[in-house]
Amino acid sequence: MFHPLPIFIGFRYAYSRKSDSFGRFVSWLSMIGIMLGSIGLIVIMSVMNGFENEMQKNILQYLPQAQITSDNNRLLTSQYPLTVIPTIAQVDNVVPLVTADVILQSAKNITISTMIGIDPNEYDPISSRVYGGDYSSLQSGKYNIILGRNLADLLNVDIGDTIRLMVPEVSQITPVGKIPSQRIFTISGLFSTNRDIEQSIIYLNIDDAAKLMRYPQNTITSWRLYLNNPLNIDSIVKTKLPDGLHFDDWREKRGELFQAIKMEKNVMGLLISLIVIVAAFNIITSLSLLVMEKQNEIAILKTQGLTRKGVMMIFIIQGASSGIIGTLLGCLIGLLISYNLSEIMSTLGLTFSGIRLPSVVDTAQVITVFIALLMLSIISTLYPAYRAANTQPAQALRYE
Amino acid sequence: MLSLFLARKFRQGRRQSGMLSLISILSTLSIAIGIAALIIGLSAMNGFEKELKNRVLSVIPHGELYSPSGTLSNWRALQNQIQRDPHIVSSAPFVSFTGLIENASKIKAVQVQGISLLQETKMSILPKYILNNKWQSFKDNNKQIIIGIGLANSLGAKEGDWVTLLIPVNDDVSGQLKQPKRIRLLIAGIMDFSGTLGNGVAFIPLTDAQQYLNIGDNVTGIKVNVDNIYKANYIIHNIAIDITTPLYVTSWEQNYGYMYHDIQMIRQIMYLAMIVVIGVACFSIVSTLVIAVKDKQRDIAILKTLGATNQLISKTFIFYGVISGFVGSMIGVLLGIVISSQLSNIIKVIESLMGHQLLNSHIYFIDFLPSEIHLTDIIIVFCTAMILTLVASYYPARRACKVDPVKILNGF
Amino acid sequence: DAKDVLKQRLDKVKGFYAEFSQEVKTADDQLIQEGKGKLWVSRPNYFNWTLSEPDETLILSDGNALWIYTPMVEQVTVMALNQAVDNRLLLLITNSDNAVWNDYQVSRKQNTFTLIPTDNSAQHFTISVLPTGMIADFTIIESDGQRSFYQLSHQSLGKVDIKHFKFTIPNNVTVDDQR
Amino acid sequence: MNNYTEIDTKALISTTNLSKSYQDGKAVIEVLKDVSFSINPKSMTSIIGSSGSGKSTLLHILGGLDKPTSGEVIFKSQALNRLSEVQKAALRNKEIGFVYQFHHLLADFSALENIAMPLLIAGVKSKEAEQRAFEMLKSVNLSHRAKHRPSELSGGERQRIAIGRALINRPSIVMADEPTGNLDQSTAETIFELLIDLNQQHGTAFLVVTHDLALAKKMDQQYSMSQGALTLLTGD
Amino acid sequence: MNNYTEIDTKALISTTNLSKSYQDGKAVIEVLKDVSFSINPKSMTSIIGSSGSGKSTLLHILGGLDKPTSGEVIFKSQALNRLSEVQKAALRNKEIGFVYQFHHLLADFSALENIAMPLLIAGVKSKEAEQRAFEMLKSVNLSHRAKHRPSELSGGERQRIAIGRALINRPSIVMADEPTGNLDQSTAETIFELLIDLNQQHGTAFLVVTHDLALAKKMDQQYSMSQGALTLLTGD
Repeated sequence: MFHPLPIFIGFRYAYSRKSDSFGRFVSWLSMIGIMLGSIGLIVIMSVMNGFENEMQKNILQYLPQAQITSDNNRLLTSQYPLTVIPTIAQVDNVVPLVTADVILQSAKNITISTMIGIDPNEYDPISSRVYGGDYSSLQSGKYNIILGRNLADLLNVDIGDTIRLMVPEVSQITPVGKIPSQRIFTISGLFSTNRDIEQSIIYLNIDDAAKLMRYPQNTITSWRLYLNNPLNIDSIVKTKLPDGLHFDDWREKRGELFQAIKMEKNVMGLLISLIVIVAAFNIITSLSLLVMEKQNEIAILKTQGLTRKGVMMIFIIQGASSGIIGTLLGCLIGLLISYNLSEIMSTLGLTFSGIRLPSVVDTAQVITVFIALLMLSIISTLYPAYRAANTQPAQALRYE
Repeated sequence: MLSLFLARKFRQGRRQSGMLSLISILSTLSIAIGIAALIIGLSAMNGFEKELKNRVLSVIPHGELYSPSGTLSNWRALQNQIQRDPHIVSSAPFVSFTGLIENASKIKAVQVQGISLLQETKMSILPKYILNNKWQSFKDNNKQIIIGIGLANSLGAKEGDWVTLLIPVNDDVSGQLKQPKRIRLLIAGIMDFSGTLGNGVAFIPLTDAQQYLNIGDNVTGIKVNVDNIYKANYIIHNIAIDITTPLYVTSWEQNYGYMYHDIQMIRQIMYLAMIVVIGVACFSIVSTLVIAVKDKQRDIAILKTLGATNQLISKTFIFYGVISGFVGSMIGVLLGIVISSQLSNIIKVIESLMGHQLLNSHIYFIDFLPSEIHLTDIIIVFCTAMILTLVASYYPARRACKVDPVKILNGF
Repeated sequence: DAKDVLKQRLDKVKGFYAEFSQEVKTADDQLIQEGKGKLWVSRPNYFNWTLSEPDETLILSDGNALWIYTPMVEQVTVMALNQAVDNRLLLLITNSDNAVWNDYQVSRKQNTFTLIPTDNSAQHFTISVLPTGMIADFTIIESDGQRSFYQLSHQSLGKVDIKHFKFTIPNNVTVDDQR
Repeated sequence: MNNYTEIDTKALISTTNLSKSYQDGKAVIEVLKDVSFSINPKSMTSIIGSSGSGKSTLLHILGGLDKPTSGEVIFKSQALNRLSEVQKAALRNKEIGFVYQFHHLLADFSALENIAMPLLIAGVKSKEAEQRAFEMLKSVNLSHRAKHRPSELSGGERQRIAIGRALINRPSIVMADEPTGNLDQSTAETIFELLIDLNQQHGTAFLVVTHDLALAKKMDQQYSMSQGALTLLTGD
Repeated sequence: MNNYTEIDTKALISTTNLSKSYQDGKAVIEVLKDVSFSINPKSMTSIIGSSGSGKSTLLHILGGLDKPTSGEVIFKSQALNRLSEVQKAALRNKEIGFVYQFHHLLADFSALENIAMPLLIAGVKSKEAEQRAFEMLKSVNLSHRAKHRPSELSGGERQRIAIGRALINRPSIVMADEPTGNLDQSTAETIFELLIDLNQQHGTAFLVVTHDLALAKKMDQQYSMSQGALTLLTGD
């Protein structure tokens, strides 16, 4: 016996052994429904986060995430020195960059890639991935080049071989035709990350690259910004820049992939939310059953002066309790599954297009799912509780 | 059937307690939602699979046999030998190399396929996908090339424009890096493809390719189509084994297989999710039915006094549940069919509202949402729902028989 | 006809020296490149094109190979003369009985001659040659409408010393031999 | 308390030492105490007693709806407790009709359908069931009300439909529990006249439980019931 | 039909031309017809009438559980129809106790909890509610049954718990609808004695509706009710 009274009565109805076993079975059903819904939502969300995170780790980490450059895509470091760049939150580091699309031609094959001119004493994430040679071999004037393993296989070249680099956008028109700026480079190292990056970018010394681009003295293509979370690029790209400068960001080249992932996340989320909606309907129906069964008890309580609000509270608590427990359990199980999804998947022998399903839990998302489902389970108890409050005691008592 | 007649009348007469009519609508609705969503989902997956077959598998060869050294000289004899295998539907020689296509300042890497015009129509329905059917005017040594619409857009080129094809000159002897050969070609036709096909593949006549690579009459390899594409890998490997000249073998599964696998995977996930939805929907049928039994308690007692057996009463309430399940399923099926058949236009409307393309043509192999309704899907979904409703109606029907007429009738 | 008149005038000159200024505009008249330098030409196919602005580049034909030296990247590229990218204009100027002439129709307005390729896949040329054989200017028009206009000045006609057509490879310059 | 030892063979229904008690928490409540009596075919029997005296329980036991704690009910020389559930249901369908104080018609069905229900349950084709039901409607002169729902009928009309339903299968006996309890005096009279006619016309026996002494007196046999014990007042 | 025009100020409850009717299908059924009477504090009043004569409906209207179609109920000089839902609930909680023929105890709660419920509803701390409920259990001498559920009690015990519950909040009146209807003679007697003691002990007024003439006679005032009309038999 305890206060507040509605909780005392609500719990007694929901969980007392004596109460009709079928009523409890039905409220168990609605709890299971909500639980399945929340598990589904959380697991799907974390898998999608996992994909996004994997993409970010594998690709965005190496690609220039954001650049600041002028309208004709080149900057005079004297005119726009580092100091002119406003400090922006979430930007870890700013380094000079010379970059362009280049044609690589070997004895065997020809392909295109993106040239990244770097200063070896500055930090670049690729430095830890280079093998068979050394990142510091990219000294100015050496005309060395470091390729991705996959690109090297495609061009059928190895360390020490020479390949020709041509920059189609920088070519000289002469009476003898258009001659693209080109030079022979020797491969001084290879790097291994993932298939996509190994084909998309190659590394040169920044001065060699500038010469290849026929840049005048101390000119660079752009200032390269290292971001600690490239995914929320929107806020960064909005910062005010001195006029004549603008942002280029990774979305130009890789936006589509992330957009596809977001789209898949929404579609899956929609699918799973159907379970939640139907589970909410279930709470309504099972609670209505309970109200129907407790018609006499309600009448008796009303004769003892329990107000309509009191009756409503009893049934809201009772209905919501199965919803809340369902949501709680569901979120817990969902988190459990998401945290060790890969072990579960491998034990079950399931694979998704051959790769291991990554899963990353985003607490903010989990909390929103939790609160949304809580609200939903409470709202779905309102109708039956309202009906309970309106039962006519006189009518119910006469039947008995 | 008396029990059906009783069930129908009981369902119509549920005006008595407002609550009962609302929650029976809710439970019927939840079944409808589950079924409609499943049918739409499955039809979309069928659509994807059909498109994969029509757009991709009917254009790219099911498998390729090519020589490790790069060119095949005795390919005619080889083709005849391959053609004799019962599983091989059709075969054709092909030349394949990576090249760069340059148009003004834009340049894209592309996989160039030299195809024999005569044999191609046997192999694939590529001509069907060439816009304003320019396939007719695609002739040998006419400096012509056919590219995908994705590639055309990224190069800013259109049909009738001239582009430069850069071809690597691999002169094995001197091992020197020759100047890449530049050939100006006329875009003879645009292929209506997206995905890797539309952005990364170009077609030129076989003889032109041989001439550009100056490999004389040699070809890169033989491409084949098999009778059962899902066994392509297996069939082609067998053929390669009993051919004397050493051959490399690839099949469509290497670079498009993952798509097929994903489609099946998503189909299973969708089916599972929707079975859960229908299952939960049946939970609400159970509670609706129990309330209906309680609501009709008096009628049951009366029927018992009139000599109705327990069997009749339980059959009546099983029918009661099955009817609401049936109504829900029919609404779900109709809804599912209507939406699935209009799925592509609905998505187009959504895309115009959202402002960007749902299925990006660079990533997905199609840029529209296909949908194809299979009757088997509908039958399976419908039967699953009916079975689940039957199971859901069993318990309440048993409770209906337990109604003790004595307690109810003399309560007045 | 116009083609013979052009051929006849060009044959008058064994070789010449000139300073040139170059202007390249896109079809929509946007200036994309300009430069100055010196030009030596001598029949049958000697050619020395030294660009001084915007950056130093030398293109030299020693009769059978084409040398392209860009000091900025410390590299010289060597390729066979006939393999050179688009050397039709050079051939037309230096060799009037080369088969390439039949690929072109020539039309004339006073001293300005316009050469249009028969299968109009390659470039068009306009060249103004005085009756003395001295070339005043010439323009190369690409199929996408890009026009590169070369204005010659300080010409001196006659024999040109062979030393202009020899290239000695400076040390620590990489050779990219594409022959 | 008269106690028939030998079984009255020609009786329609006869009971011996019928008693019924049920557990209400700790206490055991005796509703019927050693009731033994018999009803002859075509007879009109009445039982008078206050509410809660066990009248309805007796009726339900005779109709096979309820089981006695001890004692036996013989219906046309068949012992009820030896019949299976299905046989008892068939008995109720063919041999016994029930009429209650509260009309107990099926709210979702029309008057005609209500009357035809016992026939449908017996498996009679709906065509024939409809005709016979319409005949019955005429005999309770309500043929103009065939399509109406019980909610659209007056109390008297509903009771007549209930009676029609009870008789439709030509049962050998109709058990009426306070048939006129809810009706005003005059309608009660007409209903009672109807019962008498139907008894003459179809030869159906009537066992009427009522607290209305006037109606009870008009029956061939009258019993009275109090605290679960049955005593014979008049008639053989 | 006595008709008090002026309102009896010192009366606990008084009603003027109270009537109630409801729609049953086409027919309109009048349950109460112009009922006017009053009950004095600490008085014992009884109403006799057959079942279905509107006794329960009258009780429910007096207790504010049901609304009359016309007429007024004055409870301690407060007109019920002017009270809000919450005030009427408070009135039922503090001023009126209900006892029914069927015990109407909460099956899921123990005897003690059932008795304490009105206190809990009134917001009394659970500790104090438990003590007062235990006191009441003693006064209905069932203290040994505190932990038991209603299903484990006999009919008489359950009725005594129900009465205990009705009195726990020291209401000014207890309305009993056939309190002894389900009980055998002797238990009914003891229950009635209990009502008398509690009336003397706590001064609670009792309005008892019964069809048991013997019990009704022992009250100060007796009324009789038939077809919805109330007539005074004895008492002032």
